[in-house]
Amino acid sequence: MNVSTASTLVLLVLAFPLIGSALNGFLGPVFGRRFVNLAGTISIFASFVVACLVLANVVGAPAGQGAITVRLWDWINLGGGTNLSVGMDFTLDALSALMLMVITGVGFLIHVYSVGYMEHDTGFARFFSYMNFFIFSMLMLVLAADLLILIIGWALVALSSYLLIGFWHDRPTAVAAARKAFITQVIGDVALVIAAFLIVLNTHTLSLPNIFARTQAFPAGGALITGICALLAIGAFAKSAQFPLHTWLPDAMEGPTPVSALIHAATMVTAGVYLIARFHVLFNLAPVAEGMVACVGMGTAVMAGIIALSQIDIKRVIAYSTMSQIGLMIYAVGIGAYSAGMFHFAMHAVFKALLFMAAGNVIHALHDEQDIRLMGGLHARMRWTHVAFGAGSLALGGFFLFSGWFSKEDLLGFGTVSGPGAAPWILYAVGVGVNVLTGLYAFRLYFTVFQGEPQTARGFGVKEAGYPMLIPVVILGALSVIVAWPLQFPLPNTLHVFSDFLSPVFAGSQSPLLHDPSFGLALVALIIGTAASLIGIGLAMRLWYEHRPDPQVVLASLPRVIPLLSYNKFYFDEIYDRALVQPVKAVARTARRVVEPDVMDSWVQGIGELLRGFSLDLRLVQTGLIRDYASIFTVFAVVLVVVWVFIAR
Amino acid sequence: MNHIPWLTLLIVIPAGAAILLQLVPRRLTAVVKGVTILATLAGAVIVMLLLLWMPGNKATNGPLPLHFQETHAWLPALNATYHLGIDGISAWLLALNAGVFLLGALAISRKTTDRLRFYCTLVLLTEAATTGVLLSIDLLLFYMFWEGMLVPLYVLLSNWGGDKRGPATLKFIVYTVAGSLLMLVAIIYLYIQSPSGSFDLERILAQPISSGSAFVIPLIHVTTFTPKELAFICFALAFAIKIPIVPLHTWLPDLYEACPPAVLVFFAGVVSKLGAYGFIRFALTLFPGEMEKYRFVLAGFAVLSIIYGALMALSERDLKRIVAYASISHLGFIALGIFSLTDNGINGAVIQIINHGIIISALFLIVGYVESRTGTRDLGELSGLERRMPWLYFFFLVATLAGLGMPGMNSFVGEFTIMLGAFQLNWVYAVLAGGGVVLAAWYMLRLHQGLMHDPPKPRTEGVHDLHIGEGLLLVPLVAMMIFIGLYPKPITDVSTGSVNTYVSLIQPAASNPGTQ
Amino acid sequence: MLNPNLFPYLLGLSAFLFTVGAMGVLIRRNPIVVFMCIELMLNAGNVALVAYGRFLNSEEGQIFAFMVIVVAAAEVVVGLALITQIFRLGRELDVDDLSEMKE
Amino acid sequence: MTVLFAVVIALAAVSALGVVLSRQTIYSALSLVLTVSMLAVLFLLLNAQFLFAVQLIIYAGAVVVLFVFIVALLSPDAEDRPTLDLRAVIGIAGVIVVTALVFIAARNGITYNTNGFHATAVGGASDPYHTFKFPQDTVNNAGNVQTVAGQLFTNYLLPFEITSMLLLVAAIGAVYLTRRSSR
Repeated sequence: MNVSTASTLVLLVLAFPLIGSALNGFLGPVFGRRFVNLAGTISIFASFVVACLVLANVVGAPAGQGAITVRLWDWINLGGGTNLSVGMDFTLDALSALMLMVITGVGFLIHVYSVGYMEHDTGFARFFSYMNFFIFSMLMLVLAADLLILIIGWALVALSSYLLIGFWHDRPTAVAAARKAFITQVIGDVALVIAAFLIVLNTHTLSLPNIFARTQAFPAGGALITGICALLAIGAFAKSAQFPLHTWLPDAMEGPTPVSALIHAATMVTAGVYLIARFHVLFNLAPVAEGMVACVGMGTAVMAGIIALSQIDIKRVIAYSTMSQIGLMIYAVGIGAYSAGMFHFAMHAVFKALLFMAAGNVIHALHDEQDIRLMGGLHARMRWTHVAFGAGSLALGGFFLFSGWFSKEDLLGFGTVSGPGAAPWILYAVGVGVNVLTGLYAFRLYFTVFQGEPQTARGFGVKEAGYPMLIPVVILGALSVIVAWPLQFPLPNTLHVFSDFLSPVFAGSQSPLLHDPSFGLALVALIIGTAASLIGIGLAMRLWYEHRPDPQVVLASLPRVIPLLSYNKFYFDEIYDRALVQPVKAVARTARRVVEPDVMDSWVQGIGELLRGFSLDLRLVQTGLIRDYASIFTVFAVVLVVVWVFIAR
Repeated sequence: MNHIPWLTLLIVIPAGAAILLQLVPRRLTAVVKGVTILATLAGAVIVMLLLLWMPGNKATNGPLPLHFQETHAWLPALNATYHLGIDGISAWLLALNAGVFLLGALAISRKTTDRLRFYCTLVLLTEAATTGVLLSIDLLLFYMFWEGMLVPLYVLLSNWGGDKRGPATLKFIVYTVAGSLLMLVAIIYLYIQSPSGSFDLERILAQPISSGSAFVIPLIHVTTFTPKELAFICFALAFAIKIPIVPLHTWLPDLYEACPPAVLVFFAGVVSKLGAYGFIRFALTLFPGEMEKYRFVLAGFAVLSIIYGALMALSERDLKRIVAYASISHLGFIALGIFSLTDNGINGAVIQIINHGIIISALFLIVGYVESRTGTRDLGELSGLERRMPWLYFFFLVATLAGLGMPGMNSFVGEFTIMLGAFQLNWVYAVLAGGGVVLAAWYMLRLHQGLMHDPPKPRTEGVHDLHIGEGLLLVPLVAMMIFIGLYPKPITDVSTGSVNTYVSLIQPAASNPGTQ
Repeated sequence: MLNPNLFPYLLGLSAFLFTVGAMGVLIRRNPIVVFMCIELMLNAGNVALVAYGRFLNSEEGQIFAFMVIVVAAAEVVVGLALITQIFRLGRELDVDDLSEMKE
Repeated sequence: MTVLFAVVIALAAVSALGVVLSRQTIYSALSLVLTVSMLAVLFLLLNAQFLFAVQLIIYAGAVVVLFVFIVALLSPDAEDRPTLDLRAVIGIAGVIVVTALVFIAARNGITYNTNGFHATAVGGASDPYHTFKFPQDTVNNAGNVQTVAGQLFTNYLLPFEITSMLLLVAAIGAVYLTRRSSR
């Protein structure tokens, strides 16, 4: 692969979605629905084809030459050194090729699905325009070879997310959710920007290959590199909905379901994982930051799992499960198991997009009903959707030989030994707990929605979704069973196609936390993990399928605080509202009502009043009598003469 | 091309057109507007040509990197010269100036503007004055244009302003005149103290001015300011009022509220930038040591502007006032970039000056369109315009995103480089400015969503979308927002050399803090 | 031969005449008298000019005094014409009465 | 000679007080005649013969006569009693202070430097200025009419001609102001 091929590929893969977006946005309302459907999907498919070419090029490249960086144009040049100098740089390597494949591949299927989903919506042109724009932004993010360009992509995906969450403008809840998501993203952006400052001032570059080549600027484990990595991690947490910046993701379910599938499950929210993996060279120098990332990831995984157990909105349950699974990926990249984290990302993209789209079919069939308590018994009426959803749930729950099982067990296997002291064992134990939780919430959803009897009259009359909505679901359902088989097996020294593919990216630098587990240990961990998943699934079956014991009884037997915390999402929304939003609003209100008139303006007014008073007093002198004027004149003339003659020397 | 006094032409064309307008019969509004547009267009074309020629034009060897200089004796008795010149910074300000006045001329409504000829005359005279401010190298000449600018502006505001124009205009005039009189005192001080005995900036810079001995307060023996520092403070106050920097800003929201939209386009677009320009061109060059000494204080006020403006924008309900306070916040970024005294910061300030001119013009045009259709500027009475006005929605969306510093849009370029400069000054400033960015996202989205989303209210029922003419005014602005965001290099390629010269004025002072 | 010690007395006379004239302007209300006092002040100036010219051995003092006399004459002509006109309008001849300058 | 000076100066001063303090306007005018005549004599004594003539002709002959004429025409019996109010106090204080100051300053000699004139004690030890004193015996015939005329018609021709313009304008102005139809 030479530079000109690479630039052509980069330009093409970026241009197709962008052109699609512009066509749909400006011409869509003119040419109508058929044009939009074609332009929207074909542009992504073209991009997918180019992504395949990229993959072929990367795979086919001779060893050590799989990565190439191209500069499309100089972005800014203030002289180099600490003065900013940035090019529109893009990189093609195994990591970006993988991301390209997932984004365009899953993205294409979701676009096809959207054709059906948006069939009756009048804003179809705008929708496809935004969706295409999202793909463009996401591709820019993963291709960027310069931190500044990465930040641009990083923010553009947040923008598309904002536009799509608030797609239904006349729903106040959607509008508020969009704003919340965007502002949270901006906090992450600012963290990234400050990290960029620290990097450019110390390494004199923002180009990723150059940064990684100049790590001697950072003493390993020092405060500087730890700070940079912590800031990068904050950016990643904001994007990937990790504690404490996670509250926007459930609200983001206000957007149309394809959006949830594409942005808030498969691609954008996993950008944080990508970011940490991309910056692994820096993170490997800062074990403290890595440990923090791992703990936050695992903590979020548990917290989101607990919340998912009690939510009643079908999309929110899946959203929390997404948050939980991304927590696991963040944990994986935190301990330095980058390939494992990326593997889980890829698998998760497949089965989570599937779950969302299948849920979308259900919602569509029930005429926008999202409350799972009013569903049930859909297995007979929506056969294909049911099968696909079941496959996705098994993959999510980590059932033996389903895609999620491979990736999750692979990731937990590394967790047994990576880290200092007892920390890996504690985290591993929590991870096993997360396996149980995953099985529980995944199958609570499955059993409640598809098994049992319909809870409403509408539930009896549902029909299977149309082909555009069904085909992608079925394809992804099949993939979520088989996709992992040829790629990776969660035991050392077995099948390693996936991690071998990524190894050129990660081989250069090894995390001090990461240790490869021995075969025996990995086997034990695999058995424990698999058992935990099965226990979770089994428990869910007893509780929500057989109702032995009835979930209500179990709930009553638990300490009251757990369901309360779970149902109220650990009160994060309320805490942030009271601790951040309301105080800022109060300060702003005070500024307008008190500070502006009484402080800022008062001293100006005060000077004005003073001068006015003075001139009013002075006006008394103006009697209009010439002789008075002459008197004053004389007095001052005499005084001046005296001063002139005697004093001024 | 070197024999043509291009810079003089830039001043003479609008001024001459203003005189020419008096010959046009008042009834021929189309001709009046046409002459105005042609004059501003001619200025814009010349500026574009100058920008294109600049890389090939060798700068002079003087203390300032000036191009296309013109020097003639003006008041020989006072040693004041008619000295014009541009550098990489003022060239872009000129471009902004020309563009924004062209836009302002295009935005004139022939139907709703009474006394159109008088109005156009004043617009052209304002352009002549602001152009003069940007071109003058001589301090006295600069001062003349600086004050002369207020006259047509005052007449414009007091004749075509909104409800509260009286007090608002008075406040503005008193504020700025107070500041500029202080500056005049400082100019006279420099004139007397300079060994060159000249008002010409280049000649003053050629020979250093001693800062004089510091004042000591009797009895308590506290050393206060040297005379030169006092002169610097006078300059700084004059420019800070014009920018404006909190707490000298209170004239701005009232004035913008009272200002007609077509005037706001160039008022907000250019006039407020002249303060920032003054800081770079005069305060930085004449007082490098003082700038260096007070940069932390000044940057503190700039950050205060960013945060305070953002908070006010968050709590206001009037569209114009929201944009006005947003403007204060953005101008705080520009000031922060300048006060960081780094290449990054000042280049960022130059970019941001252009960006802000583009964004604020677009926002005020949009607010004007909304107000003319719904008859209100109260955010509480407006909502759901997206369905009625999809084109306005699109333009407003881009302008909003540009305004909140969206990466990939123009103001991200400026804010990033400014914050990088601020970070070099001290990381605290950059972090606080980052807080301002988060607040910016909040208030811009509040504005945009409040107008566009949610179900329509009575006021917003039945409004129609933009006319083609209105849309065409916004197209170049929006295109610039995106283009600069993707490719800011052309701007900085012109400016960075000049900025480097200015920053290097600081460096010797920084390395020898003891010298005066 | 002129005694140079005279000079202070001449200057003193000039100052005295000038200030007495000024006092007259202040305390008299009749505009005609006020005019006379102004004449007094102008003459005081002439005294100083001539005295200086004499002692500095220069004729320019006289020339300037001559100019002053001419100006004084012109001023009296116009001033008295104005007073006549004011009288014709039926106003009292009182400076304090002529206070239209107040607002 | 000195006695003559003393008498003239004293008469001029007293008659000036008469101008200001007389109750009857006509007495003021008559006092003014005496003052300007005494000044004319003074000019003669100071070797300014031309001015002596001009003073007598213009002032005593024209201006004061005009005053008397107007007084007689407008308010022959108007009484205006000067009162001792704040203004009078200011005036009297001004008379005393300024006269005394100028006299003392002139007695002590006048010094000057580039910043202007300063009064100073003659021969003061710390006199940093170049002390300027009048020449002891510089009296010549500089004041005679020929030299004045020579200057007036050569170096000062333009101002001289302008004064004639001034007079013309004043005359026209007076005629305009006093014409009967101007009511």
